[in-house]
Amino acid sequence: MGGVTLSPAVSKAPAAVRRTSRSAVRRIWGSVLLKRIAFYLVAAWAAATLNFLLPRLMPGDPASAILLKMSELGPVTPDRVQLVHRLFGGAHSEPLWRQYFSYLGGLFHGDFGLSLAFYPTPVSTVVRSGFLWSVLLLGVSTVIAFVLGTVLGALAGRRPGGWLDTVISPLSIFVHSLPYFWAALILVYVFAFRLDWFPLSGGARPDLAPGFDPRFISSAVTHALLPAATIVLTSISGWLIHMRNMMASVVNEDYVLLARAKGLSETRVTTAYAARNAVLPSVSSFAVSIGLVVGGSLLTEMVFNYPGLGSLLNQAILNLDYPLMQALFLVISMTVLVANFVMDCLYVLLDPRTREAAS
Amino acid sequence: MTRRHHVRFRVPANRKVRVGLAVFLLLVLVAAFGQLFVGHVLGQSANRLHAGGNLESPSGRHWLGTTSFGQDVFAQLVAGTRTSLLVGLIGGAIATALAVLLGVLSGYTTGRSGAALTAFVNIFLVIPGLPLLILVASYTRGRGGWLTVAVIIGLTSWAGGARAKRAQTLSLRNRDFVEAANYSGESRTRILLLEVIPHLAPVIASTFLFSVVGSIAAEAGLDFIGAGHASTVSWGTMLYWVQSQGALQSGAWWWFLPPGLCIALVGTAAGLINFGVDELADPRLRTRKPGSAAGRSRRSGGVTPEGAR
Amino acid sequence: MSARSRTVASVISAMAVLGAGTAACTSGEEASSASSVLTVAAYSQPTLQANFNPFSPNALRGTVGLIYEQLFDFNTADKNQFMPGLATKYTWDAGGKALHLELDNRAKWSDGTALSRDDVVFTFEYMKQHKLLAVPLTTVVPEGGGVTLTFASPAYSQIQQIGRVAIVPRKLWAKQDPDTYINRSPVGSGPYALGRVTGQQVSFTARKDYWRQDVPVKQINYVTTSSTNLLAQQMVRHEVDLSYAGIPNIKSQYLDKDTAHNHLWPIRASMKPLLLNLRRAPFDNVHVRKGIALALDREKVADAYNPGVYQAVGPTGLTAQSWGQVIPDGAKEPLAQDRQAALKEMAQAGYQLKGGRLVDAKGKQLSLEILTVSTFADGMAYAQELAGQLSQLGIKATVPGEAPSAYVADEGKHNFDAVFGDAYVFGSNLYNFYWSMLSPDSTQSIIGWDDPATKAALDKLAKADPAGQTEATKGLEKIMTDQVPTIPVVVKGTPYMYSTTRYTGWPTEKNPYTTPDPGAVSGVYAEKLFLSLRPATKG
Amino acid sequence: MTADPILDVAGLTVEYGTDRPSRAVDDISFRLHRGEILGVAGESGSGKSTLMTAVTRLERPPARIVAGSVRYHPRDGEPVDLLGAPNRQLRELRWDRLAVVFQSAMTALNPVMRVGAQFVDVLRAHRRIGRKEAWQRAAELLEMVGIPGDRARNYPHEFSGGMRQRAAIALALACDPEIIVMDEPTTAVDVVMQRQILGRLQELQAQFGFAIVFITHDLSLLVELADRIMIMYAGRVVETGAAATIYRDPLHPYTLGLRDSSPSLHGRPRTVRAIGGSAPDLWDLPKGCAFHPRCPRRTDGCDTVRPPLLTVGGHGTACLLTGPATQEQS
Repeated sequence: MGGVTLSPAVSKAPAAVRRTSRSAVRRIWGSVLLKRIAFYLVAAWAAATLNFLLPRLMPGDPASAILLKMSELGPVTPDRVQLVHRLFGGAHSEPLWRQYFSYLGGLFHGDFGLSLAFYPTPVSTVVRSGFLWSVLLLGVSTVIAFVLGTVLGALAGRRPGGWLDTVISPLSIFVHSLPYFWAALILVYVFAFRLDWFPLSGGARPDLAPGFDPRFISSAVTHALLPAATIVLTSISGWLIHMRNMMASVVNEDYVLLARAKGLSETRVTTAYAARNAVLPSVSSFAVSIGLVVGGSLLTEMVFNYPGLGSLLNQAILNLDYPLMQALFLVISMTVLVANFVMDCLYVLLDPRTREAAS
Repeated sequence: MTRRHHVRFRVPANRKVRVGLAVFLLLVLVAAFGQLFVGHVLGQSANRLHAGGNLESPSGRHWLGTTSFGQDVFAQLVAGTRTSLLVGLIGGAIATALAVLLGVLSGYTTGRSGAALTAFVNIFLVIPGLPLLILVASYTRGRGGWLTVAVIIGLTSWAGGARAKRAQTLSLRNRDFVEAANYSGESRTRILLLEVIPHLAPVIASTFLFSVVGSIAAEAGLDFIGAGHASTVSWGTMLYWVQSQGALQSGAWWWFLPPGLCIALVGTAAGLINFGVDELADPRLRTRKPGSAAGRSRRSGGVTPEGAR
Repeated sequence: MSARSRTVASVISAMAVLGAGTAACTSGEEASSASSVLTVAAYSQPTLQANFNPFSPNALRGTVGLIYEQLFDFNTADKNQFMPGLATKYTWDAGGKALHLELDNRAKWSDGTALSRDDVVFTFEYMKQHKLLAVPLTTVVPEGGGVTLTFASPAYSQIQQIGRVAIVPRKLWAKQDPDTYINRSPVGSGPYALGRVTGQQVSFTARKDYWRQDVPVKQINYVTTSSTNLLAQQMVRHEVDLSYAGIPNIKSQYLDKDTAHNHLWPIRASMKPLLLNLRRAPFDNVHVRKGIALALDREKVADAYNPGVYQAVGPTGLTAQSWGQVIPDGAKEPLAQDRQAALKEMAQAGYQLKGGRLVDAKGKQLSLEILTVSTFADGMAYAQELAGQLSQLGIKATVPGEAPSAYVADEGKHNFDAVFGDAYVFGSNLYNFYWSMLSPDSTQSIIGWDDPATKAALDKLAKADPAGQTEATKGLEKIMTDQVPTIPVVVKGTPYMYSTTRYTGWPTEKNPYTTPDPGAVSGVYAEKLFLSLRPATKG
Repeated sequence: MTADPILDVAGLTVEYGTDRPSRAVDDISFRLHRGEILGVAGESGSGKSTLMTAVTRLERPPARIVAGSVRYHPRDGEPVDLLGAPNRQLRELRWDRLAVVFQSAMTALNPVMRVGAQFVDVLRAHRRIGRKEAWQRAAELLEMVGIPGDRARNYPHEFSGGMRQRAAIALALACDPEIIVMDEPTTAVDVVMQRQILGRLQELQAQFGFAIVFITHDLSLLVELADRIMIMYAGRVVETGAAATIYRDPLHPYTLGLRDSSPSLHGRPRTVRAIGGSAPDLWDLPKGCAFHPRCPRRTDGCDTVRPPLLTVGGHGTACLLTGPATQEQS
């Protein structure tokens, strides 16, 4: 991966220089990467452990939840009650440490046990059914929000107090403060219910089987537009404000001033000097923001009845589905971890100083 | 010394800060005395069902109309202001305290324990907050009222603030005055309390502000999905009913809009204050008011020559 | 190309793909709404997992009724008439200890083979073996054109449960464990075959070779709805033809939007009492219970959420319309709110009114938490109304709402003062109604009522033959009025909402040929309903 | 030194803020000749940095130029007033004719760009040369200030402080400018490095003949380097004259204090005495002579009359007591 940091222009440098700098970069890059990987492995283990502990602090027992469901169908025999308690209550009868190790062991095999809410469907099947929906929705809207927010923030921060800043900054503070679900409700009402431009809910037209079929994909995109718009609308401001402030601060840095003194074009000064530096904190604080966006997108999914992890989480909590909850928490946390890892790598690419710090 | 004097003098002069503070002041007044006014002057109560007709539009009797249960929306909004603000303040205070404690400690402590603390903060940072919050909130089963909710919010939402504190502390740790204190043999606790934390005051204030807003929003989210304390009147529970009663579809904008706008208003006010305070704290962000004569000279202290490699 | 320009390029290409997708979708979306498809809002959860095991509590709706068929049922919406399924008639023998079922010999599995007596015998034995049958079954044998079941004790009262057994083919089920089998490709005898299962919908397609008759509705989609709010919008847009959810303000939100096509018939098949935790003082005191019962204005409670859907009910828990002949005089009408009488009862329990608060000798106010599931808007509304009325009597009544799982757990652990969430189904025979509410053996009886007299009365009713059932019920009714183990408040109405835009021939109050209860998306009720619909004539 | 003017600053006034503006630079005029080194000295807060940003048109939003002109005289053609010049023209003049070296090279170089690339982009903005050629030129320029050419590939953080400072000077030379404005270019480096850099700078100046406006708080340094010196206090010029004259015979009490507050580089050792008090608050300037509250020699009238800058024979001062006007009167 080390080679990525070297632009082709390097080849024009003397051969000796090229050799040393390339291997140095590779070595430095490598050690940064190793450190990061180590951190993320520890974080993953901690998240897995937290995931193990938290649901066990939850009240209620799944057996009674299932029994209530059964009794709605008809009377339940006392024998059956015992059977259900044995089947569903059994998960917590072992000592905690043994549960923990079988839990960790299961994780390595991708085995999360059977879901209670969808008993006897395996949890992995349930999670898989929602994973792609959420990751695509969240991924695409986060990227859009990040890029758009950063660009707008850079434009606004370039001239603090300018007209763009005067309009955009207060507006984005306001939009940023809107509750996700409230914005979602308004969007549904206006664009789906009133104007009928978009479907009301769901992930795709329900009669289409998921797959690489243009009809399904286009339907999925149509269904994703409103939820994505909600996420973009409410999360864009975070990036925007951040970037605006960084930009407003960076445009006063000497190197930006010097770039202007150099008679470079305004675009070059803004992009290569100001924005290029101002974006770094946004990238490094990605972890804080992505957590918020994930939380918001869970609520958004619930409003839109979107078949992703948020809706599954809701179902898992309502049904006291421990195994499903665990798996969902783990998958959500791991996704966030992976996203952060990617951003970390990007940061190292963007900021040459971090490469030195590690050596 | 002159700079400090200037900051104190200019706070109310910044328009953004002024507007933001005015909004907060208004909300605090509403939270404190609103219910008296609603009860004694308007003769309404937040909890009374069928105080008026169902889904009445705003009138002199019901300033913001009624819900589909005939409750007075204005009375609910006022009662909700108190709950939401209290949740915000308590949740925000807990989150900020934890953030300062863990952030400063992890930034200031060196060696293995420092690394462990940092890892701890970073791990909490990557664990998404809302699912965690939902889970823990379900644990309390809506018992204990809004206070429990506030405490849980505080306990689960400190990581972002802690990260900021850590970064600030790291940069302070190497500053002259802290090093001087170190050499003079002052105890670490003393240095932290008397040197580091006072210098973090502006950052702590802004963390608190956003923790308050975050707590209010989190409480609203919890209530909205029914995981909060549903029988307390708060902006969140109002939105829960708004959604479950299909207020929008019934055209009851007077019921749908106020709670959401209130939440947005608090966030906006906090954002404005923060914006303004940022400008005061960092002369480079200043747009309207003069800064020190030369912005750049301010930073000369932060530059330390690095050795050639 | 530098690293950065590569990144830029990939972002641009990603956006281009997205843009193309957006452009493509607008054209494709319209084509779908085939007018012949019937859409039912059948699941109140956002996502589905395939499960067509009729013995699983998580079996998807439609598994029974559309794919597997039951033996028979009784039309509780009308006068409990017999509704044939796979069985055409039943005969009791041996004082209720033997039951002969005559089977419809035309029945065929969807793989073309005949549904035999053998399969019925197998199903009963299978359920017995796996403890799925709440009936004291001893043997089941083929006899004549059907099967004969024998029981350890008279089973008159369990006839509806026996009828609701869904028959499965022996050859496919003999080796399956009902607790773990998912049954993704079911073979049943019902009018529909499984179409496609997506995360948010199950479609059923009509069988061309259905043994009973031509199937008029060619495709039925059972879809998911996670909120009543969304459902209301889907109903108004005629995206859903049939649903049972308690959407708020049904009249303004649904009926008034299209009076020609949108219809509602609230089916009142169950009763909601205010349940007090009899293990806790002072609710173990009958005078406190009577005082509370007298403090309620039941009409107001009934109308607290959706006026016209619920109905106030008398102290026996039974409605005069359906069970008039059973209810003793004086208990037919709902108890009227009577503040003075209520205070008198409270005084007998040692509670005096002081400064608007009902306090005991030590000056402690009578307080009561009505535990409610916070995600059920209707439940919250009713509970709040109840609390409001009790507060007026001087009781400190509050409504803590909690998540469904926590609610169920608290109920199970008897950790509550009062609940107003559970409803008890009348059924075709009152034994199950009272048993599930009052018997300590019932998982649904959460109040802690353990009374020998009630047990004796239940036993008597369980064994009573159809002719003696009215008389046998009276003892239980007397317990209800005198002891007030539960406080009947309302008859729960299930808002059966349907649209006549695509199909007509729905059961109505005037023509209640089947019971369109929530069960109507499954079982004999559903089968009867869907087989009776006719495509609407375009007008 | 020729008497050929290259930059003419007249009545330049810069204010901060709008509601209650403060003047950081108040009616300053001076002329810079080709190949001349003009030193500007003053305490921090005296407005010298603001003057520099205004002259180079790099003033930032709270600062506004409210009056005056900055006329650049090209070798051929009409003089251009930089204050009124359109952006495009200004951009063309920048670096090509007028380059800048900032106080702290630590922050003046873009931290995320290779040092060489920061040469390349300015070279390619003003000269029609290819990328490869530009990189070679960057290496040459770095070598000119004593940095090995292959270090062009490094990032600024991989340079030592002195290297960065030299790189910043090399960068200023990139397009062979006629004027270089330097704002305390050696403050951040140690004395040995400072000597080295200044020595190099003088050599380069001799070689290329550019004019320098050199801003510093260190008067003794200017004496060695500059041809003429301008002393600033509270946004105004309080004394101006030939370097040697100013150092030898300062007229203004402030200049005297400034001179005595810094150690002499050579010549007989002098007691270092700091000026009492601190720089005035620009929002709240003392009436009369802004220096009077700190002035050891203030008399009646100093707190009411603001002395104008009066020049006699190339040496001028703005002081009631010691100015030429006073001398003439007495």
